[in-house]
Amino acid sequence: MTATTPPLVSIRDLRTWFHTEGGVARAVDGVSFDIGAGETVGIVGESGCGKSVTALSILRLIQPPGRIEPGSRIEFEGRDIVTLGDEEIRDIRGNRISMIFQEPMSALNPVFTVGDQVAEVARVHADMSRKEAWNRAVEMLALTGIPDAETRARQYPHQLSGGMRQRVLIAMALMMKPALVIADEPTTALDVTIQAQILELLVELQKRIGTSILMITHDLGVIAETTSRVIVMYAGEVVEQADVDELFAKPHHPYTEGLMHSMPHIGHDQERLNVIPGTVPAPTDWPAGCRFRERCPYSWDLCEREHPPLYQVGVAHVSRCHLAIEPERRNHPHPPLVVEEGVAAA
Amino acid sequence: MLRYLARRLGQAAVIVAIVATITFALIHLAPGDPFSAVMDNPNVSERVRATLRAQYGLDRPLPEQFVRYVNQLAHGEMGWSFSHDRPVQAVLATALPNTLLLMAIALVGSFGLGILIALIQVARRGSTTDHTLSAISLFFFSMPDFWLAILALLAFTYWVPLFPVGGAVDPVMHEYMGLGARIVDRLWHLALPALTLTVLAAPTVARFQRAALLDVLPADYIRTARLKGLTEREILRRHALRNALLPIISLVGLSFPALLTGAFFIEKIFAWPGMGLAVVNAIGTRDYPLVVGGVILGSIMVTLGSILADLLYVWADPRLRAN
Amino acid sequence: MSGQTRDFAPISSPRPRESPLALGVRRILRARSSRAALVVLGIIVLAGALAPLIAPYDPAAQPDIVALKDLPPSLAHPFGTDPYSRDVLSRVIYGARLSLLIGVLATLVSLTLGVAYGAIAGYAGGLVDALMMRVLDAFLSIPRLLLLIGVLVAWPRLSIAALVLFLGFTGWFGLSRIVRGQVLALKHAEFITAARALGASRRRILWRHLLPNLVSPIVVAATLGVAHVVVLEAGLSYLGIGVPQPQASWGNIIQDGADQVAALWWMSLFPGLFIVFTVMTLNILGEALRDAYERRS
Amino acid sequence: MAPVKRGVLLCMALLCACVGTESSSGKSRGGTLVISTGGDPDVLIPPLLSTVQAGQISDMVYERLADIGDSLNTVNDAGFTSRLADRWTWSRDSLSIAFHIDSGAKWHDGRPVRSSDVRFTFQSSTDSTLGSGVKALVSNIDSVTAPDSATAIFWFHARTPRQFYDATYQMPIMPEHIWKVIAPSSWRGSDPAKHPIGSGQYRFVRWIPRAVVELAADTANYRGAPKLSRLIWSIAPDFNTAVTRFLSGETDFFEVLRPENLPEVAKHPELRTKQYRGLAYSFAWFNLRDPANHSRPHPIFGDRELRRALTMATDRAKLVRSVYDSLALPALGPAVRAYPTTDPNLAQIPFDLPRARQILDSLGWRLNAEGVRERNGRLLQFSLLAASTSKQRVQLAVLLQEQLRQAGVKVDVEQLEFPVLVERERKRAFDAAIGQWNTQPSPGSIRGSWGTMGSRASSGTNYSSYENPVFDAYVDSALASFDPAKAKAYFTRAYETIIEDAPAIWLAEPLPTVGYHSRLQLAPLRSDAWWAHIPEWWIPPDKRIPRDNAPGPTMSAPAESAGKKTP
Repeated sequence: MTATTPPLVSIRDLRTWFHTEGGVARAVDGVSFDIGAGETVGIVGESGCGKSVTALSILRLIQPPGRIEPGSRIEFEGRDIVTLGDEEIRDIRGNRISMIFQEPMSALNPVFTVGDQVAEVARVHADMSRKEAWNRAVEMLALTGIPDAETRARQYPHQLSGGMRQRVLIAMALMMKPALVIADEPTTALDVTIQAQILELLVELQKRIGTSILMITHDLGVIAETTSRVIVMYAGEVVEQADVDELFAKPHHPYTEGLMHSMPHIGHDQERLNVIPGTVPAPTDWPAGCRFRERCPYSWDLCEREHPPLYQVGVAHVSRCHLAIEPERRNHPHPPLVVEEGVAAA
Repeated sequence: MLRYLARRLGQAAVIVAIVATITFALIHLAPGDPFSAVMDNPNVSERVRATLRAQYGLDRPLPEQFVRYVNQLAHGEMGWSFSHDRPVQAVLATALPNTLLLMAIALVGSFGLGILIALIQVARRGSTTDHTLSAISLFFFSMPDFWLAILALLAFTYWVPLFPVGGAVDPVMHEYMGLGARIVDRLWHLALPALTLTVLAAPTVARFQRAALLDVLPADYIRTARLKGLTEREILRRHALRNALLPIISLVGLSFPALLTGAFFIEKIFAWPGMGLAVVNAIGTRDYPLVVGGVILGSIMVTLGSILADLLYVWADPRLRAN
Repeated sequence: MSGQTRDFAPISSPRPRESPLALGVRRILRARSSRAALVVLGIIVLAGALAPLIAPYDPAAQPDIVALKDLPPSLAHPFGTDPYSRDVLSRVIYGARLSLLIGVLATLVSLTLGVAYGAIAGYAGGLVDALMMRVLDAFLSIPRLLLLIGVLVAWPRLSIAALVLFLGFTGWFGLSRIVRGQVLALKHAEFITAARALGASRRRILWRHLLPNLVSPIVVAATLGVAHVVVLEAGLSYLGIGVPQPQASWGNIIQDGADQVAALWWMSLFPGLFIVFTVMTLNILGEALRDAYERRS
Repeated sequence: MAPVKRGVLLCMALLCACVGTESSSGKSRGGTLVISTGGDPDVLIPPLLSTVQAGQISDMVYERLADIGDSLNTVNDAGFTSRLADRWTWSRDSLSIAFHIDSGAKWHDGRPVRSSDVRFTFQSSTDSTLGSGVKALVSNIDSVTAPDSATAIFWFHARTPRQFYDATYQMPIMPEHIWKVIAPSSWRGSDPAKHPIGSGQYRFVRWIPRAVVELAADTANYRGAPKLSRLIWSIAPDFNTAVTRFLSGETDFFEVLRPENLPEVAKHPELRTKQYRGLAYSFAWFNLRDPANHSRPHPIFGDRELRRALTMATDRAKLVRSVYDSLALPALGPAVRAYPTTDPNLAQIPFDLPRARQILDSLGWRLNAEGVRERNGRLLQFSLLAASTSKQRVQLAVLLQEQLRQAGVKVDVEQLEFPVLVERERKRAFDAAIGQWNTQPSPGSIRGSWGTMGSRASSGTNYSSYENPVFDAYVDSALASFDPAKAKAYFTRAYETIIEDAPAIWLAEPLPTVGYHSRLQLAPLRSDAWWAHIPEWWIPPDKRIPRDNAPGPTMSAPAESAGKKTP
C-alpha cells in the first residue's frame, strides 16, 4: 500500500458467488487489494479458499452458475472490468491481462499444434497475418527457452514434456506483453527440478517485459522466492496482507502462522498443507463470526460473536484477526474445536 | 498404421466368415427348404436350378455344402436370384451404388445438420431454444424410419407435389434428356429420399454431439481459449468442436447399421433402386439367395464402415496419428 | 475451484446406500420431463392392458364393410375406420397391447441371453472370452433388421411367440458386452477380492456382489430395448413379415393403410404417433436412468 | 399384375362406346403414349408369357394370322380381320384351313415372314420341353404344313365351332430364324426373350426391368405405320405409385382404376375414365384334395355340404360392394356376363348365415370355447392365400376371414407374392386361395380351369381339383354345339352343377375402368384386350406435349430394310 503511483489493478469488495442448487457458494466474499505496475503480488491459501476464483474474476472468466455480484469493482487501467462489455473484456484477455494455469497438460488443446495455439493470441489481438503471428509465436517460444522452437512449434502438446508445455503457456501469456500476468500455481504440476527453472524464467521475463504478476499458490516457498507483497486468503476473504519480508518475519493471523509452520523446504513439493487441523468449511455455509475460528488454537467468544475486520497491525500490514485487540491471548493456545472427522465432505 | 489396418481387415474377415456361418445355419435350420419354391418352379430354367445346385450343393452332405458355400462366397459368388434371373452379386452390384449414394449423402447431411443443431444448442445451453431443439431431436429420433418416409411421401408428393413419387430417374424421359437435364432429373429424384434419411439420422448426431460438446466445455483448454480473448462462438467452433468431433467420428462407424436400415425402408417407400429395395422385394418373392446376399453384404458394409471410422479417428486425432 | 476433475466411478461400493431401482425411480420422479414421460407411457400401457374394457369396438369386427369402411376420423370413430370398416382407435388400443407385450417379452429374452453370455465371457476370461467376443462382433455387425428379415423369410408364417423369440434372440448383443465389461471390472475389484479372501463361494459372490452392480446397466438396457423392439416390430409388420392379420399391431395397422396413404392418412398417422410417443417416453426414461446411475458416485 | 390365363373356345359380342376418330394424314402421326403399370412383364415370348404386361407388349410386337373382331365371335371366322394372313381358304370337309401370308410382311430385322415361321410356331408351342399352356388349348390342331413359302395349312382332328379361333387367337407367329437355334427348354432365359423381334406395327426398343419398356412405331410396316410413334410402359413398383404417376401427368393411361381412385381422377379436369366389359372373375377356391396326400380328399373341403355352407356364410354382394364399390358385380360362377352363353340369372347359393351355421352344426362341427368350430379334435381352420401384390385380393381375403369367423370358421390369411402363390397352387400345397381368371373370348377355357382335364393334365390350371363328370359332359356338349341357344342351355346346366358343388366361393366380376389423358384419342377397348387397337390411337398435333415430340430412340433400329408396302 505504499505505492505512490496509482495501482495497475484495484479490487474493491469483490464478491463472486456460485448460485447452485445446494445454495449460494460465496467463494470470494468481499476481497479488496491492489497490484501496482511491475509489482509481483502473491496470493496464498489452501485449496478452496477462493484464490483461483479471485484470479478468474479479474479476467471475468467465471462461468455460470458463478457470478460477480453487483457492487464488486475491479479497476484496471482506469476501467471497471466488472461492468465492461463482452467485446471490451475480450480485448483485455490475453492482451492486457493473461494467465498461466497450473495444469499445462490440460490447458493446451490436444488437437492443435502448440505454435498455432500461441500464434492464435496474436491473431486475435494484433492485426497480424497467419505468417507473422506464427513467426512471433516461434520467437516467443524461443524466448521461453524452448530449444529448436521452430520444430517444437509444429508439434502437438502430447509430444512435449510437462515443463515444455508450461513454457508454451508462458509464451502464450506473454505474447502480447500484457500489463498483468496471473500465474495460478504455475509450478504445482511440475517436476521439482523444473519448478525452479520455470520460476526463474517467469521472474526473468517479468524483468524484461516489465509486467506485473499475480502469483497464486499454496506454496509459501514460491511466494518467498518471487513476490514482493503477499495476500493470505481464507474462506473467501483476505485474512492478512503484508510485504513479503514483514509477513515472514511477523505473521499475525493464526492461519498465516499455520501455513508457515507447515511450510516445507523449498523444492519439496507437498500436495496439501495438512498441518492445520480440519479443512476449509463449505463455501455455501461460512461460519458466523471468524471463519477460521473452529480451526484456531486461540479463538474465544468474541471470535464467534463478531466477524473480525481487517486490523492494521503494522506498516502496510493488515490482519483479519481479533488478536489485534487482545494480543496477549496468543500466549494461551488451546486445542482447536474441530476434529478431522466432523467436517462433512462437500 | 498399415499393420493396424491389416489387423482390422483380418478381424473383418473373421466377422464375415461368422456371418456366413450364421446365414448358412439360418438356411438349413429353417423348416422346409427355402429353395423348394425355386427348385420346383416350372418357370425357373434348368440353368438356374443347376446354378443353385452347384452353389449350395443341395444333394450333398451338410459339411460339404458348408465348405462349398463358404468357398463360393470367398470368390464373391452369392448364388442365383431367380426373381431377377441374374446372379445375386450382379443384382447387388447394380443396386449398391444407389444405396451408397443415398447413404453417403445422408451421412454427410446428417452429420452436418446434427453438428449444426448441437452447436446452436450448446451456444445457448439451458435456453428455450436448447430445450426445444432437444425435444425435436428426440421426437425425430423416436420415429420409425418407415413412418417418417411415409409422411414425407405424403407431404411432398401428394399434398404439396414438389417431388416425384419414386424411382431414381424419370423412367420415361430420362433417356431423351441432355446431360444437364439428366443431372437435374437425378437430383430431383434423389432429393426427398436423401433428405428423409438425413432427417432420420441427424437427431442421433445432434444428441451425441451436444453431449460431446458439453463434455468438452469444462476442459481447461477451453478456459485457455477464453483467456486468449476469443469469442464464445470462436471457442465453440474452433476449440470445442474440434475436440468434440473425435467421439463423433466413432459415431460414424456406429451409425452405419442405422443408416442401412433406414435406407431399406426409404428405398422401399420411394422406390429407390438400391439394395434395400432389391432385398425388400425379395422378401415377397421368397428370393432367398438374394435376401441372404443382402444380409451378408449389409454386414460387410457395417464392418467396413467401422474400420473406416477407426481410420478416420486415427487421422483426426494427432495423439493417435503419431503412432 | 479451478481443478474441476470429474471422476467417474464405474464401480460402486458393494452396498450402495439405496438400491439402483429405488435410485432410478427417485431420479425419474425428480425431473419434469421424465415425470411427464412416465405419465404418457403409463397411459399407453394402461390403455393396452385394459384394452378389452376401454376399446370402443371389437378390433377385428367388421360391422359394415360397405357403409362404415374408410371413414375419416369422427366422433363415433375418433381415429377413423379402415378398409374393412374396423375401428382404428380400437385397433390402436389393442395394438398397444400387442406391440408393448412383444416389446417387453422380447426384451426379457434379450436380457436373459445378454446377461448370461456377457457374464460367462467376463467370468471365464482368457481364450473363451476372446472367442465369445469375436462371435459377438460378428452378430453386432449384422444390422438387426437385416438379420430378422433373413430369419423371417426362411421361417414363413411364424406365430407371435416365435416372433418374440426371434426379436429377443437378435437383441442381446449390446447388453452382453456391457455386462461382460462390468463383470470383468468387478472381478478384480477390491471388495470382490475381499469377499473371496473371506471364503465366499463363487455363486455367493455372483449373487451378492455381481448382480446388484449389473442392475443399473440392465435396467437402462431394458428400457431402451423395449423401445427398439417396438420400432422393429412395427417395421417388420409394415414389411408384411411381422404380426399376421387380423391381429392388430401398430405396424400392421399402418400396413393396412399403406396402399392408400393419401386417402387413408389417419391409418398411418395415429398408430405412428403412438409408436413415436411410446419410443420417445421410453428413451426419456432410459436416459434419465442412465444419468442417474452415471452421476452416482 | 393380374395373371392372364389363356383358355379356349366359343364366341360373343361386346359393347364399347367408340371414340375412334378418322383422321390420318401423315401429319397426325406422332406422339407418345405412356402407360402406367404396376409390374414388369415376365417373359416376352407369346407361348410362355403369363402377365398382362407381357401380353400387351407381345401383342404389339408380334402378330397373329388373323385377329378376332370386336364382337369377339369365336365361331368359325366371322368378324376376324386379316393380319399376317391376307386371305385364307377352308377345305371342303372343313378339317383344314390354308392361310396365305401377306407378301409384304417382314420381321423387324428385315427378313420376310414365311409359312415356315407359322409351322415353326405351332411345332414349338406344342413342344413338351417348352412347357407352354398353349399346347392344351390347340389340342384340336393335328399339324401345320407349309407347301410353299406363302401358304400354311392347319390340319384339325375334328370339326368344331372354334377351329379358326384356335388356329389364330392362341398363336402369335414367331420368327423361326431367331428361335430355331435355341432349344425350347432354354427360351426363357434367352436373349430374344428380352429383345423380341416380331412383325407387328410396333418394334421393341428397350426394357429396363422395374423401370420402363419402350416400343417404337415400325414405320416400314407392311400394314402401315401406327399413329402413335412411341409406346412406353412406365413400370411402378406398386399399384399406388402407378396411380399417382397417372394422376400427376407423368403417364397418360392407367388400365385398372380402383373405386377409391375415381374421386382423385375427378379432381383432374384433363383426365377421363372409361369402363368396358371385362372377361375376368375372381373367387376363393378350395383345394378339394388333401395337400399332404393328393390321393385323399381334403379333410375339410372334401365335404360338399361344408363347402356350400361356407358359400352360404359369405355375404358376397356386400363383400364385392366393399372392395369394388360400383366397379364390379358379384360373380355368377366360373363365367362372365360378357359371354353370350352366360345366363345372367343363374341360380345362386343364397347368403344365409343361420342356415350355414345349422349345416355346420349338423355336420358335427361344434363351436368350442373360443368360438371356433371343432370336430373330433380337429379345428375348422384353414389358411387362405392371397397375392400380396394385389391389395384388392388381400382385402377380399381379410373380409372373408371375418365373415367366416361369424360362422365359427377360423381363417389364417397368408399373403404371398403372386408367383410364389401360383407355385403353391400348382403344387396343390394350399387349403384355399383367392384367385382370378382373366378369361379368353371363348368360355371354353373353363375346361382347363374347372374340368377334370384341367385337374389331371400337367399343364392344367384346375388347382382346386374339382372333378365332376356331369359338369364335364355339359361343358363338352356346349362347346361342340354350333347353335348359340343350345350352347347357352348346356352351359347353364354346367354352371348350375358347379355352383351347387361349390368348389369355390364366387366373388366378383370386375367392370374394368381405364383412366386416360384427354389429349389421347382412343379407339374401342376390346374386352379381352383393351390394347388391341392401340395402333389406331392418336394425339392431335395441337394437344401434344414435349414428351410427345421427344426424339426417337438413340439406338439404331435393327435393319430398317426396304420393301415397304403401304395399304
